[in-house]
Amino acid sequence: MIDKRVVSAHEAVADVRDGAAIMIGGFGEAGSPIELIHALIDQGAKGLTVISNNTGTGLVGLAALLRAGRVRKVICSFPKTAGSTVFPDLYRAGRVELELVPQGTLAERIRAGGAGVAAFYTPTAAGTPLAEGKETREFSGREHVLEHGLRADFTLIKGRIADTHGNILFHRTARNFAPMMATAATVTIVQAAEVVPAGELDPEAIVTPGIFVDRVVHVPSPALESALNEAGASYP
Amino acid sequence: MIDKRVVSAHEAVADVRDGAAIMIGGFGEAGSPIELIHALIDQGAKGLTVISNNTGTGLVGLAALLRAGRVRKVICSFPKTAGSTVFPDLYRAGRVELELVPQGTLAERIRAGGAGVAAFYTPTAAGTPLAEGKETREFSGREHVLEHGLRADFTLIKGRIADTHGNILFHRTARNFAPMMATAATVTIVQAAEVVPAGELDPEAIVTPGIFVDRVVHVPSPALESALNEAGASYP
Amino acid sequence: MSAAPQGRSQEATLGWSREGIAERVAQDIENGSYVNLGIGIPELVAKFVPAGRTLVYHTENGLLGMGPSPAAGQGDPELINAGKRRVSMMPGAAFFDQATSFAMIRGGHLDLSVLGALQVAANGDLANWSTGADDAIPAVGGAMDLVAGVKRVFVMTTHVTKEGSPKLVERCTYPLTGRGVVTRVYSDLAVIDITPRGFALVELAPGVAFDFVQERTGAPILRNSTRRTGA
Amino acid sequence: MSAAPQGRSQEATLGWSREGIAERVAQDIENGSYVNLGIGIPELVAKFVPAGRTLVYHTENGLLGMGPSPAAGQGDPELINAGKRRVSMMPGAAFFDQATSFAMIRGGHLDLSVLGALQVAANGDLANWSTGADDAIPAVGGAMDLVAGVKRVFVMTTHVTKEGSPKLVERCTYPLTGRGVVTRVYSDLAVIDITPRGFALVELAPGVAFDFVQERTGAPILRNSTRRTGA
Repeated sequence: MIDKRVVSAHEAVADVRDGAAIMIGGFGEAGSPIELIHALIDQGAKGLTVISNNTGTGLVGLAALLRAGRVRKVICSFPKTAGSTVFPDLYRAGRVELELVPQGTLAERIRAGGAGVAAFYTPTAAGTPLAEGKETREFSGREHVLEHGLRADFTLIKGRIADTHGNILFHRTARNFAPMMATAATVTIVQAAEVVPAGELDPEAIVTPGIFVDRVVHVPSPALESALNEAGASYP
Repeated sequence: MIDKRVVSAHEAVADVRDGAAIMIGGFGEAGSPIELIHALIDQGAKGLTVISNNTGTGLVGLAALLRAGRVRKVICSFPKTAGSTVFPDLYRAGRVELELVPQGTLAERIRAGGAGVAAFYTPTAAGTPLAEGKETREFSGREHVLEHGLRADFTLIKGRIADTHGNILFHRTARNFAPMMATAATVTIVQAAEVVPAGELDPEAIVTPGIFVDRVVHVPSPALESALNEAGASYP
Repeated sequence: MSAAPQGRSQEATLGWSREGIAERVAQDIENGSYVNLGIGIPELVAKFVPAGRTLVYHTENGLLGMGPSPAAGQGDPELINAGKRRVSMMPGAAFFDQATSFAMIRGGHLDLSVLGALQVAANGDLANWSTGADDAIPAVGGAMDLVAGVKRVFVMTTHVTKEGSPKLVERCTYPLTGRGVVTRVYSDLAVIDITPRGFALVELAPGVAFDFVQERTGAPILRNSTRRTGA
Repeated sequence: MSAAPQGRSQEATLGWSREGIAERVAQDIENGSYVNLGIGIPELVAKFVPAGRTLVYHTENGLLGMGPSPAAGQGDPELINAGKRRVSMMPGAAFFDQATSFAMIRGGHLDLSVLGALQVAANGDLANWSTGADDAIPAVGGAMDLVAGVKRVFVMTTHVTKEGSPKLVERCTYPLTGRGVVTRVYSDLAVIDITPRGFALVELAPGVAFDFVQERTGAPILRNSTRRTGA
């Protein structure tokens, strides 16, 4: 009997330590695991490195985690979405470090981290400021940049349906970084709107196989960043 | 209006040139695109490099292509399946070249070729004869081998259902190498047991998006290597 | 319906409007192309695709077969494009993760990317992600991946900045997005190819003279290019 | 039902049978483990998993949640394992491509791989894919990936070859599958750990004396290991 369910988001993130590296799924609000992020704020771990494509909007979710002063460093491709003020303010004040990575390189570095590929050569960013200080090499007459696999201590993602083995289906463009992030952390936690017994999902259609998932939390009606922001919400 | 259907396997492979590199899907008989391979035998191209996990069994499919003397080189992880005699005989006679690649490295090289990753470092095969002559490098104190992306002129694969845009679903373990091979060739050809109009497949469940596919051939009742062999078939 | 109002300067009415540029770009995209339209002005191109052509739109956050945005307030907040706007999906659409999405981009599977620009150089260098200003929050998204991987990169841009400086230059002074990556520039004044010998005129906007374009360009434009329209 | 038949040598009846080795291996695998069982003898392990434990079997050709083989002639010819035998699937199973399958392997997501061996060295080196014979058709499959990536690698083997030579050796003479990769060896005579100081005894098969095992082993076996059972 395998059952990866845990009873709450708070239990799921209880063992996050200060200084941990955390991958957080989502592209904008699509796929952002807000309930897990809020549980992490309650939990209190600080000095975190956050790996996520954006930095959140308004005063909820990822932006709230930043605003609470828990994040030491962000590894990210696009930290200034419309509606994001928390990160820009912290960054200008020198209170958060930024490692800017092209979006495709970020995805590939996370995939590599999860797939046991130590490093790879990509043409992306060759000859640009984002390749400065990085090793380069020509393949077929074209300059490539050496990029390293990226791993984390925890991954927090949002699924549409999970089963008790941790198999996951996603919702449309909420999928984005979640499948790679699931593979690249020591502990992968998914919040899913629906949780079903193993055997109910079509084995041909599963996007993230359960081997990549450690904890499943049932969050029946997940909040959306835009809806919370429209309501003027802030967390905590 | 986009419609990637071609009327026959023969038309689909008509432009394969002598000396072409061809990826052929399949792990054992599961996923082997026999009708496309037979059409390629009829077409007559020779001096081919074949990239495939195995070398076929009996006197049909991939084994028949080898027996017809069309293959100069095989890039493969396991060329001696039970029931394969054609490749071993050719190899011992010095009539075919073999590049032996660990199965996971083969899959990753094909994926890299299709994903614009020139090369990558893998721990697989470090310190073994299959790493001889290859560049190595330590990451986190562990030796890794530099492996290069692999591309081909054509890919031949077998799907369960395709739509007119070239989106593909596979059948169980017949999926194996097909999704990567679809990405890594100039021309990707799929034979599918069922072909449906674009829009009939669930966008969440598509395994190979149509952007990776150039030609779709409807092969309603594809042959299986084991059934042909039991019937004592040989091709042509 | 009427001529340009009296009193407006010649420059304000010369050349193509944003929609005109988009229409001109759309003419050069073949049926069946897989296309990534950058956030902002390039998105207009989808409105001007000639009848009889079907393009498949890729959005790098994980959708192929993207359709138009729904009415304001409608749609699915988790069915969005790279600009984080709600969109729809067309028959034959497919969802996938970011690694697959950028495999499409980096692996050369997309036929065309249409992007905006801060500067384009005569050697095809593109700068479109940062002015390098000290207080700017650096953000790059998928721009560097797109220019590194997509088969052809079209730039859609005004020919000069709001201050009147050329955006087509000898060498980019802003931080680069990629080196030697631009195929062709569509501005309000002209269509200009990037060639091994530098900028080369393809077509002038209606009523625009060559010298007028050359004066507003930071590098020489070859006029007697044998290439005209089409790409 | 009866003692060993008279006239059979002591060695023929000493130690564990193949099933006995498999049963001993199965005892050491925790509930919920993700396990890849090599083709051949290691597949027997699945038959001896203690009641109350559920293991999830991975087969590198693209299935997690593999179930037992169907009766001969039954099953789906395209639902097979790495040995190309027809198998079934368990509730919670998932299919995936080879790149994903080997990402699981290489990325350290599998808890355990149980493999056969030609030779295991005291430093953990494994040779199990080729004898290096001149006329052999070289074939490696996923063996090198498994030993490079899976968290723990158990070897199941007879203690000596058919000719009586040790398979546990000081240094492998056959071509390597991987360096320093073996965690533990389960033979018909003993369970032996690979430690920084070389082979270390974990357990002797019933009725087998330490000296008997040492005589058939090509390198010293540490006897006073503090480790006993469990892994």
